[in-house]
Amino acid sequence: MNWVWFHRFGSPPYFYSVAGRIVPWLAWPAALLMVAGLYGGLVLAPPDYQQSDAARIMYVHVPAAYVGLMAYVVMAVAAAIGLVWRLKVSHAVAAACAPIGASFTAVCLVTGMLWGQPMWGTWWAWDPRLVSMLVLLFFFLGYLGLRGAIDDTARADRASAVLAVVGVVNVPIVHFSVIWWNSLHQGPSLLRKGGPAMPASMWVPLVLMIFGFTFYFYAVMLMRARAEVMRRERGGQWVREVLNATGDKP
Amino acid sequence: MLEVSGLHLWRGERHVLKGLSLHLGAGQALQLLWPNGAGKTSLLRAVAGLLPSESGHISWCGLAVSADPLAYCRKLAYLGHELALKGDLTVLENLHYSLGLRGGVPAAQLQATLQQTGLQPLANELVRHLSAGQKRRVALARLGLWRAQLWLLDEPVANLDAAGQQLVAAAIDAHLQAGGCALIATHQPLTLASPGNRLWQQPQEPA
Amino acid sequence: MLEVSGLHLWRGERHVLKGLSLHLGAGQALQLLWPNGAGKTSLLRAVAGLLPSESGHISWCGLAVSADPLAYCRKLAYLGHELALKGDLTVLENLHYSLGLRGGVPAAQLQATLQQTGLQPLANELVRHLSAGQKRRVALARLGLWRAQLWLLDEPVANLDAAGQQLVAAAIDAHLQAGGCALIATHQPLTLASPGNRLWQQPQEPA
Amino acid sequence: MSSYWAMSGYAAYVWPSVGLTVALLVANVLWARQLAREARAEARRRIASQDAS
Amino acid sequence: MSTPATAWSAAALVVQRDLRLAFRRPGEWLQPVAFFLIVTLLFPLALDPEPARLRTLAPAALWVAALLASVLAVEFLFREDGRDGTLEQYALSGQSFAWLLLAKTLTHWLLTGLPLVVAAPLAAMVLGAPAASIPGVLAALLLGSLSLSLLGAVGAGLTLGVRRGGALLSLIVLPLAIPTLVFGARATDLAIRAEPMDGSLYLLAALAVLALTLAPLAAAAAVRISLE
Amino acid sequence: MSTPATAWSAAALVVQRDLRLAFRRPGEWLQPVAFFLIVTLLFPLALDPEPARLRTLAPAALWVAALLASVLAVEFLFREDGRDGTLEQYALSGQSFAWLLLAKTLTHWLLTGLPLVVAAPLAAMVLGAPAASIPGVLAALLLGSLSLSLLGAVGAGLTLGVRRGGALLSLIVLPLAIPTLVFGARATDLAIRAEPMDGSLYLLAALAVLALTLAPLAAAAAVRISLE
Ligand code: HEM
Ligand SMILES: Nc1ncnc2c1ncn2[C@@H]1O[C@H](COP(=O)(O)OP(=O)(O)OP(=O)(O)O)[C@@H](O)[C@H]1O
Ligand SMILES: Nc1ncnc2c1ncn2[C@@H]1O[C@H](COP(=O)(O)OP(=O)(O)OP(=O)(O)O)[C@@H](O)[C@H]1O
Ligand SMILES: [Mg+2]
Ligand SMILES: [Mg+2]
Repeated sequence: MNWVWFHRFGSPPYFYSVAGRIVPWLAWPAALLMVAGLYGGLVLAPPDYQQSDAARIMYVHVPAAYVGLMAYVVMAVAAAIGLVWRLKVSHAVAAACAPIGASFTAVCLVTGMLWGQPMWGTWWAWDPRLVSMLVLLFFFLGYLGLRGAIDDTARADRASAVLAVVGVVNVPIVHFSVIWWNSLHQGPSLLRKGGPAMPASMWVPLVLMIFGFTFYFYAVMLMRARAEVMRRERGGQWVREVLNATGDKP
Repeated sequence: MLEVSGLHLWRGERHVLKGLSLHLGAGQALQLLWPNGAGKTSLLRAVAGLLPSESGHISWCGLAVSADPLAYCRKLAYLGHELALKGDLTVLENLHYSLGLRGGVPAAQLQATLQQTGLQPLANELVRHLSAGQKRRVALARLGLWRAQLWLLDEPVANLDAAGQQLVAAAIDAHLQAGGCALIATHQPLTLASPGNRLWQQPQEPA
Repeated sequence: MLEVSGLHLWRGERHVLKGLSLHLGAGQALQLLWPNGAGKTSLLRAVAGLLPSESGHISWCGLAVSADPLAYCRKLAYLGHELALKGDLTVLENLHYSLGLRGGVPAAQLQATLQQTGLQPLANELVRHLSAGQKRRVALARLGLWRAQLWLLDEPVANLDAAGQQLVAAAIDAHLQAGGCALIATHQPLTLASPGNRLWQQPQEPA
Repeated sequence: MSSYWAMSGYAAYVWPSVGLTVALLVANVLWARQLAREARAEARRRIASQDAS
Repeated sequence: MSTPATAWSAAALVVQRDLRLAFRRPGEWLQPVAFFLIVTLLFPLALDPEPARLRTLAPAALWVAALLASVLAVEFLFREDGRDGTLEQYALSGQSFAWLLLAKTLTHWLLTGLPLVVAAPLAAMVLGAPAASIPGVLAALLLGSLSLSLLGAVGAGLTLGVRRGGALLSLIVLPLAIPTLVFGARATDLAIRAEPMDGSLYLLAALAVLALTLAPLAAAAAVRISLE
Repeated sequence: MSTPATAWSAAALVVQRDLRLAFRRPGEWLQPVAFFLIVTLLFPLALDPEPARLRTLAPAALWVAALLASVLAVEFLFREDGRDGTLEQYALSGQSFAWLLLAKTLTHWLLTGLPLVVAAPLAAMVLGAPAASIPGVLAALLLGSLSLSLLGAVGAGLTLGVRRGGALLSLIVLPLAIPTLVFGARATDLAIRAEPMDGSLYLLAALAVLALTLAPLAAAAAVRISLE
């Protein structure tokens, strides 16, 4: 196993420049995929035979849910790497994941409620899937709160990293809650034995949206992480070089 | 023992220390008499490691303090504007808790110091019930008992009466004689007996 | 104007002031140089009406202060160890709110005072971001703008540099010239130009 | 067309969902760019003042 | 000599100051609402979430949560101003001390009590209260939270100088708050059952008026003692 | 050189020290029980005290009160020892840090969790639970309060160096505590209805064992960080 790339990527200047080069390669595909997915989902896909046009909420609800969960996993993994190898860049990545993940989780919750009202006749139910997703939001908020409450950056990094790692137990609970408990919420319909339980005109836009959201997440996350890395090293020599190289461009 | 070079310090948008350098050997004291807002407190806190500096180098006995911050912390004593005393604990309790951090002191020594600083009759009084100068004296007693090598004192004679000010000067002299060193921010120059005593009037001039 | 007679004061189990009397006429200042814990702060607080006294009489212009406490309060300004400044408000906001309670001041006068105390460049800074001496200066500016007749100052020059200490002395002189009077607790005697300036070394001796 | 926007009666649920999502997507991008700008501006200020002294 | 400020302008200044400070530090007034919401959220989790059963619990859960949130919040009402000398200056300002503390307490209510009222529809829905009952629930909580803040101010004044005041504060305030709790929960119960609730609301209003007149005097006396 | 203490004797020392300290300051461990009792007493006051109705709410009221009391108590678990350097000494003692913190946490549970269990019969009776259900209620609370103390220790470790840590602590601990709350309340409900509750008790026991093995490790990591 070659660990060189790992240590290289852990050095702030290298991360800053490589991430800067990757961002456009993520951002533009993300934009295209999301436009295509939204058009496919909101216009081309046929109304669901049971839920009619309300099912179109799926095209934002499901990708937001997936990306919210993924953001938590990425955050926890980055935090764990930061804890073990004491990589600043890794902590910056974890810190960058949290606000984005929290907003996707919130989107999933709100769109789920907006979907639940017409389908289940209630905004909210005390269902394992719903509650565990709410708990995921609390973990994000707790992470952000803990990070905000500690002034010393290094200590904030490590303390919030422990919380991120502890909270990861919640992720499988969110995902499998519909299987473990009998739930009001829908079971898996996309990734399941025997293929998706819907016609291609419905699942293809959904898949596009999921990929679009994923690319979007990584793009914005890297943007935030770059800013965070620069903020931490603002007096350093490489920052001076980077700024001189980019000139006065904002 | 303490060596600071090329220290730049920012407070918010204010560039407070611009490439400051200083040197303190064993038995030396440096009194900063800079005007209000010139950055005395900021410098002391940076040296104590409480404020991160943008750039510059701080070393102790030739070793960069960032190499082993814990070991360095054990060598220094910082006395700031805030005295870090709990109003709801008695004088003795306050001393006990803050000395415990550094390994504690024998009871006899504690009593001697209390005697010296005039705190004997107040030993079991809540700190909340002390006058401003009496609180300062508690902080002073703690300072002496910490047995640190580097003293960072921020206006140590504020609130103290004439006798108290002499007490501070005597304590610093004894500390220097024992081979310690001290960086002191003050607006009233202390008259020290030690030869290693220097005054620094303006941050622009070199020390 | 201020007349205190036979004042007894207890703090907890401690009999701090034992039958103290003093008189302050218009244009007079009395500097208390008592040692730490002798009861300076307690006396000032008792005169301000913040501490109830066991026995004794305090009168203002011949009238017992207990007769109309509110009117008496409007005549006095108390500056204690705690500065009553909010760290999360700017200098101007702090001044605005504390002056407003007493009727406010014209903007021109506010600017002039800021200029004088060297706070002009810091007017919109949060007080949390000021140095200890700069905070003191804000309190000093407020004191001048309150236009009270009786000043009760508790260690007004603590934390101030030499220029700041002169500022305080000048402010007190101007206040005395305008017919005010001042009771000052301090450990560094202020050199005042006014003839009505007296020092009081020990609480046991009469003023 | 208006029948499309009506979403067979579910417009009040579908469009707020889509709107909220799009708004948050845009806001997150703007927020990240703002952070990057601030970080760079601050670093530039510090370096300039350090060079000046 | 400038003319002294009128009582109203002095109160307005106190209110403005505390509002501005609060906006500089949103954590402080978001905390009680967050606590209120979390506690109400715990109830459905602890019961099995059968709507009818939840609904019977709703008044008690709402009011106990509101009471606890307000007791936790009021701990900070005078704490900082006492420590940094502001209360001293208020006492010496030549204005009525009780009046200034009343202004302070009402601002505190605006910042911590009113958000509870605003969050209450959400909490009530979580607990399964029907939408039609929300106005009644809000009215009861509006009056009740006002009384709770005022009573809390007395307790906060009494425990101002006390070591580890939190526990003592709840022991002092909770008994004082029992009438408000009882009538408030009854009013809420009636609202949820869609029965007429005027009587209870009048009682709550009477309690609020009583608190409004007496609590500032008691609080002023209490704060003065701890300033000594 | 003295021989190093065995793990057991070191833990015994920690437990003894904390017990002795607690007996010097009874206020500290009486406070959570008092809070627990007051909160459960508030419920009958807020509801109209019709026994059947009260009884359906008893599990939720008991468990929410226990959870809040334990979160409020755990705030002080490491506070003072962190401040006066004791934790630092523990970290440098050559014993497993997690093991010493486990001893500390279990002592804390003895002092604040166990009293809740002891007070629970009273609280349960006030809430109208039948006498026959008391053993079941106690068993559930015994296991549950143990988990809550252990989870609280993780939160207390994380917020050790934080200024106004209280609100943050509850935000961190409450999500972690939800499974315990859910299963504990369910077990209590079954006990009150005189139905078999073994399943829920086994689940609670499983949660407690899980917490017992993992929480000390997480707490030790968290405390170490705030000592840095
Ligand atoms: C507040 C309410 C809701 C929340 C918090 C919520 C949460 C979630 C989450 C977290 C997922 C992703 C789980 C995973 O695969 O790991 C998900 C997926 C999904 N949700 Fe929801 N949901 C809510 C309401 C609804 C409603 C009302 C419906 C439709 C009636 C719905 C339909 C779906 C569907 C179809 C999926 C995709 C399942 C799959 O293919 O795996 N959700 N939801
Ligand atoms: N709240 C209190 N309870 C009990 N005793 C007190 C209290 N406050 C002050 N004392 C005691 O009263 C005495 C006088 O205190 P005071 O603060 O007036 O002294 P001071 O002259 O201002 O001293 P300093 O120069 O140190 O400020 C002191 O001995 C102090 O210990
Ligand atoms: N937290 C902060 N944020 C922004 N600026 C600050 C902060 N703390 C201090 N400053 C500014 O930094 C400068 C130096 O402050 P510092 O406290 O070091 O001065 P000082 O020399 O100790 O003054 P004094 O004699 O008044 O105590 C001041 O101009 C002050 O306004
Ligand atoms: Mg200073
Ligand atoms: Mg004094």
